[in-house]
Amino acid sequence: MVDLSVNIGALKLKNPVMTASGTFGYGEEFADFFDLSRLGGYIVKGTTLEPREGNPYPRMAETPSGMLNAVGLQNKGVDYFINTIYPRICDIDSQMVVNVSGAKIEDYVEVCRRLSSLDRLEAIEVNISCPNVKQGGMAFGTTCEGAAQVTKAVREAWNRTLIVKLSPNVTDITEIAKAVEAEGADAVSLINTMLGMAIDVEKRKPCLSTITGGLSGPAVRPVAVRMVWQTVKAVRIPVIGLGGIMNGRDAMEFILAGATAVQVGTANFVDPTVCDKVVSYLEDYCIRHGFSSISELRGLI
Amino acid sequence: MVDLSVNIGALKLKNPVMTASGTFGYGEEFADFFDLSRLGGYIVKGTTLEPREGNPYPRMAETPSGMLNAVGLQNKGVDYFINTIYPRICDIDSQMVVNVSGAKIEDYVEVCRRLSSLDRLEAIEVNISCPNVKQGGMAFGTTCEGAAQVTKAVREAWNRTLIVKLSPNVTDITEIAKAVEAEGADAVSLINTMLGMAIDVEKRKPCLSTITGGLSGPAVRPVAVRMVWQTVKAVRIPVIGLGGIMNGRDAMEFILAGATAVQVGTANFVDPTVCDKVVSYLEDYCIRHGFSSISELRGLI
Amino acid sequence: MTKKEATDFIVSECRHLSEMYSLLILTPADGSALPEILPGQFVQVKVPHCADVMLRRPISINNVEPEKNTVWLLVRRAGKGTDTLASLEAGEKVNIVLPLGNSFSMPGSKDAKILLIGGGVGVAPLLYFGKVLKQNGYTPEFLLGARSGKDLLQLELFEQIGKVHSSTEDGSYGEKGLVTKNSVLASGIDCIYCCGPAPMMKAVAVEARRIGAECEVSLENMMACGIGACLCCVEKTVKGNVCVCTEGPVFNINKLTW
Amino acid sequence: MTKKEATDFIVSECRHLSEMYSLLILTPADGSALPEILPGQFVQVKVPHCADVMLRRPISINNVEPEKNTVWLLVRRAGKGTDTLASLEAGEKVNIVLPLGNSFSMPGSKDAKILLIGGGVGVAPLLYFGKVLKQNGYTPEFLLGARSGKDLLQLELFEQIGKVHSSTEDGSYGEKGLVTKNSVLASGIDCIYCCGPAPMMKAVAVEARRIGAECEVSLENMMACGIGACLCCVEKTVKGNVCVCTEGPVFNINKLTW
Repeated sequence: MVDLSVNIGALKLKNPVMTASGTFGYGEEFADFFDLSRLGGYIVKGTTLEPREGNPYPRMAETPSGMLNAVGLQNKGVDYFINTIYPRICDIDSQMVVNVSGAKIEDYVEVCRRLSSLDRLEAIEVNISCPNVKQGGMAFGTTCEGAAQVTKAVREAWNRTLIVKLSPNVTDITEIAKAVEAEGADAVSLINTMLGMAIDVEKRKPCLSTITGGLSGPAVRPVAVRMVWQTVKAVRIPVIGLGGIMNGRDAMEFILAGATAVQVGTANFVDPTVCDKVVSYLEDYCIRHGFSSISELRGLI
Repeated sequence: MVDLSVNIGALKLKNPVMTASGTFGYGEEFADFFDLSRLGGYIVKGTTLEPREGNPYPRMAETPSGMLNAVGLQNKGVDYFINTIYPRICDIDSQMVVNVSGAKIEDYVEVCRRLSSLDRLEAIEVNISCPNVKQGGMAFGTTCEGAAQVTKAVREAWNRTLIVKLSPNVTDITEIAKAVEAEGADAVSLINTMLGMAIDVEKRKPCLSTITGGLSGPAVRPVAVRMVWQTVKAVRIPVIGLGGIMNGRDAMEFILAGATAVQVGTANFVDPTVCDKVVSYLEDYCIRHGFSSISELRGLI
Repeated sequence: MTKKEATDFIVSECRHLSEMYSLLILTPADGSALPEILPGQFVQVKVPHCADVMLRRPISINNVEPEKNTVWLLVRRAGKGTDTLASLEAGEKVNIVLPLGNSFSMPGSKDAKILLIGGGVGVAPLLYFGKVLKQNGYTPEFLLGARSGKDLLQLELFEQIGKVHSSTEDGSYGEKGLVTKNSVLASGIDCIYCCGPAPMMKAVAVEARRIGAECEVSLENMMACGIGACLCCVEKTVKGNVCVCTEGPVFNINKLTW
Repeated sequence: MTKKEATDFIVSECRHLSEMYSLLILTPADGSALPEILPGQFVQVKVPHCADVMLRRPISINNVEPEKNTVWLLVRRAGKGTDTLASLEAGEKVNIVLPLGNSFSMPGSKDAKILLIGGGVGVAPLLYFGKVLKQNGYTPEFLLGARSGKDLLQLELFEQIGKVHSSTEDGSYGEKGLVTKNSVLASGIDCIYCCGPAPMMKAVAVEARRIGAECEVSLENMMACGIGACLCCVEKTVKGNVCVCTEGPVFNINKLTW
């Protein structure tokens, strides 16, 4: 019997497989496809203080082994989440993590304050790396100062597990990771999407209404694995790896690079049952290679 | 009759299609496959002051819609190029550009000084963005100061067309572009490869001898197009676009984003005749859409 | 609501209707029974062995044959993904997520004058809906539009269900001109159901309002997940941006900002 | 040197030799004559319609039939790319860059005792080389190694060319053990030509030095371009790092740092 459990700060996961924010809705959208209790954790979509309409259509374009999106944090706001969505999903036998986004630091703080009332919510992921919002978002995530400010403020308002999601659109992601670690983050997750762009050459128009958007999918995986590997060596807190994980092999690539847990994102769009398969792969891999726990494989290159 | 000609500073190209350094050898490797005079220009592989053995095998790994390489600037040095290679290739009826690399600023300068003796060489591309060398390379390309220093020094030693090749592994590529423009660069080319990594999960070993390497191919194109689009708006000098151009459509994407010329790289490995096809596509596109010159399409989104 | 599933299907037949269109007839690979499928719903098809196509392709359901346990997909070649699907051969396996989306709503009264208006590949969901309407005692008529007569798809099948009116831009079949100018619209229509290119649906919406008919349209926005998770396929409505894949693809025009 | 070309070929036959190996027999799609191909050379094949496989796959030339204008490629299933190639069907089109690399060098004297040693898919180039040697009046013998008898490929074809010795790890065919322990090596060999897994070739090189035989090996380093442009397939030699695709794939062991 293989031990797949891992800890992210005080957060205990039955296995390292989580779902990336914005790619798994609120979990319930996938309940028809597999038993959600198979998940180590599920990160619900980016939640903001006020409701957000997001960006105009078109918001998506397919690119080689990837996709660009410019959803722009469409969500009904934290109060709607607390009153309407949370009660529907809080019984899922897996760790719920809410992704918190905002344009102003005060917004992040207020969202955390309100989420504190949810007794079954043990962790949040603070998104300082969304490329699709005009203010805030990535702006905080691309400087050590901005990243530190948000982390410091949120840390004071949230005493449970705090994960900070980092942007890959930086010269040295380890500097940002060290900055948020210094302000008390319990873990970092990386990478968020890479800022990209595509053009319809026949129409001579950008494919997205916002011109630029976030690139995700297997195309970015080599960059994500590299950043995880660098960050693991730079900080002492756990690193959650994501970016183009399409199957169990890809997830193992991040774990071998040093990730404590992983998030599956874009792959959920391609195969709604993929997370279930990733969990099975990790267990099989341990058996096949004679490891009794997934933790033994962490950083094993 | 469509006018495909473009100018990069004082350098006149019969068409915007060039070959990316390190992907086209010295041109002669492709002479069997198509008429090299079809090229707007060909950029010969990274040349250093002293001969370099490069990195150990394995130096390459295939990734989704891309490849990682860690060649590490293997070349026989500038003197060998001048005495042995240049005489063989200087008669190709297309613009030759030598890619200049180095570990120390003095090395860049000395290489330029020696290349000045080549009367048919009208332009060099200074590589401040190679991710596969320990010293120099990308180190210069990831800070405005480093990029400016190299450009300033090289500018004094080289009075013909000077192109500076930029790294995408930065927070804001437009700042680097402005820095090299301020020091007298005649053009910038972007993007060089993105720092990436891949792991063989069965062997639990990195795929490359150097662990990390440079990611190229269609996977990175959305990031490259975005950076070109941003840079074109930030500087007045011409921008040469590259990154995952696999066909004429992709090349047009860069031109519509504002690139004056393009470089075809990884695609040369997949189809040694691709550059010939790209030139034909651009001409056909202009005819099909009623443009009399390629310049009319530049930045037309 | 029927449980969604990701199931392997076998291509039992691929009919090439024209160089642009193919009809895929599929059945679950493991012989399991098809889930209940409502008219107007769609599927998400994983494109097999096709470089540069990662995301599934949404295809509306053209017909369901419960007796044969098959589902029909009308595929229009619009790019690499749909080209590959339209070129599949009998015996090949494809993974399909279904059933997705809402459905056309039944008309208020059995004697309502019902017109199903389709253009191009948009005729696909109308065949199945027309069949279901007829089975439920309604009397649907069809108005099919195309550039030219040879582009009119599945005519004989529509004629088996109800009266077929048509408009072609070159006048080579039926009335000359756009569907919105077809004389049948002056015959006192109560309910219109429309699927086709956006400009056509918008024109039909205007016409429906003019003649005071109820009108539902089926949208074809670009999608990634098809199950309401990615929020990429949104349409602006009176309620704000909503997912076409879950709140749609069928919308009453009064819900849209057209 | 023969002009290299990128040419579309048609699969005239794909023989599945085992679940691991297929033999592709190809001919230029436009009927043009094959270029001159030397034994030891290889081709770069573009893998058709295969997601996640962008780069060409280098395959050594197993045989050339000038009279039929066909070239043979022995494909071992080692991943998605080669799986797709090994599964091609007659009539399918593939783009191939050829001829690439150097070739085996002819032995000094006609009465030299020549041994061609192959392991696994490494036997591929030895079939064509053996045929050419025989045509030129040499008397090649073969030493083929495999895990087990059933893994020995194209035995009957090798036997038509010359005497075949063999070693299998499980002793199910020929001598039991590794090729380097085969008794034929004690029979006064003058020239050895070897292609197979690196560990085997290195062991053969040691053995060749011990018995004082000339020895050439054919390397199979990973490649991108195959024409000396990318510098990815380098092997460390006494002259430093050189491209296996242009200076090789065949090397005299004295040039290597083994």
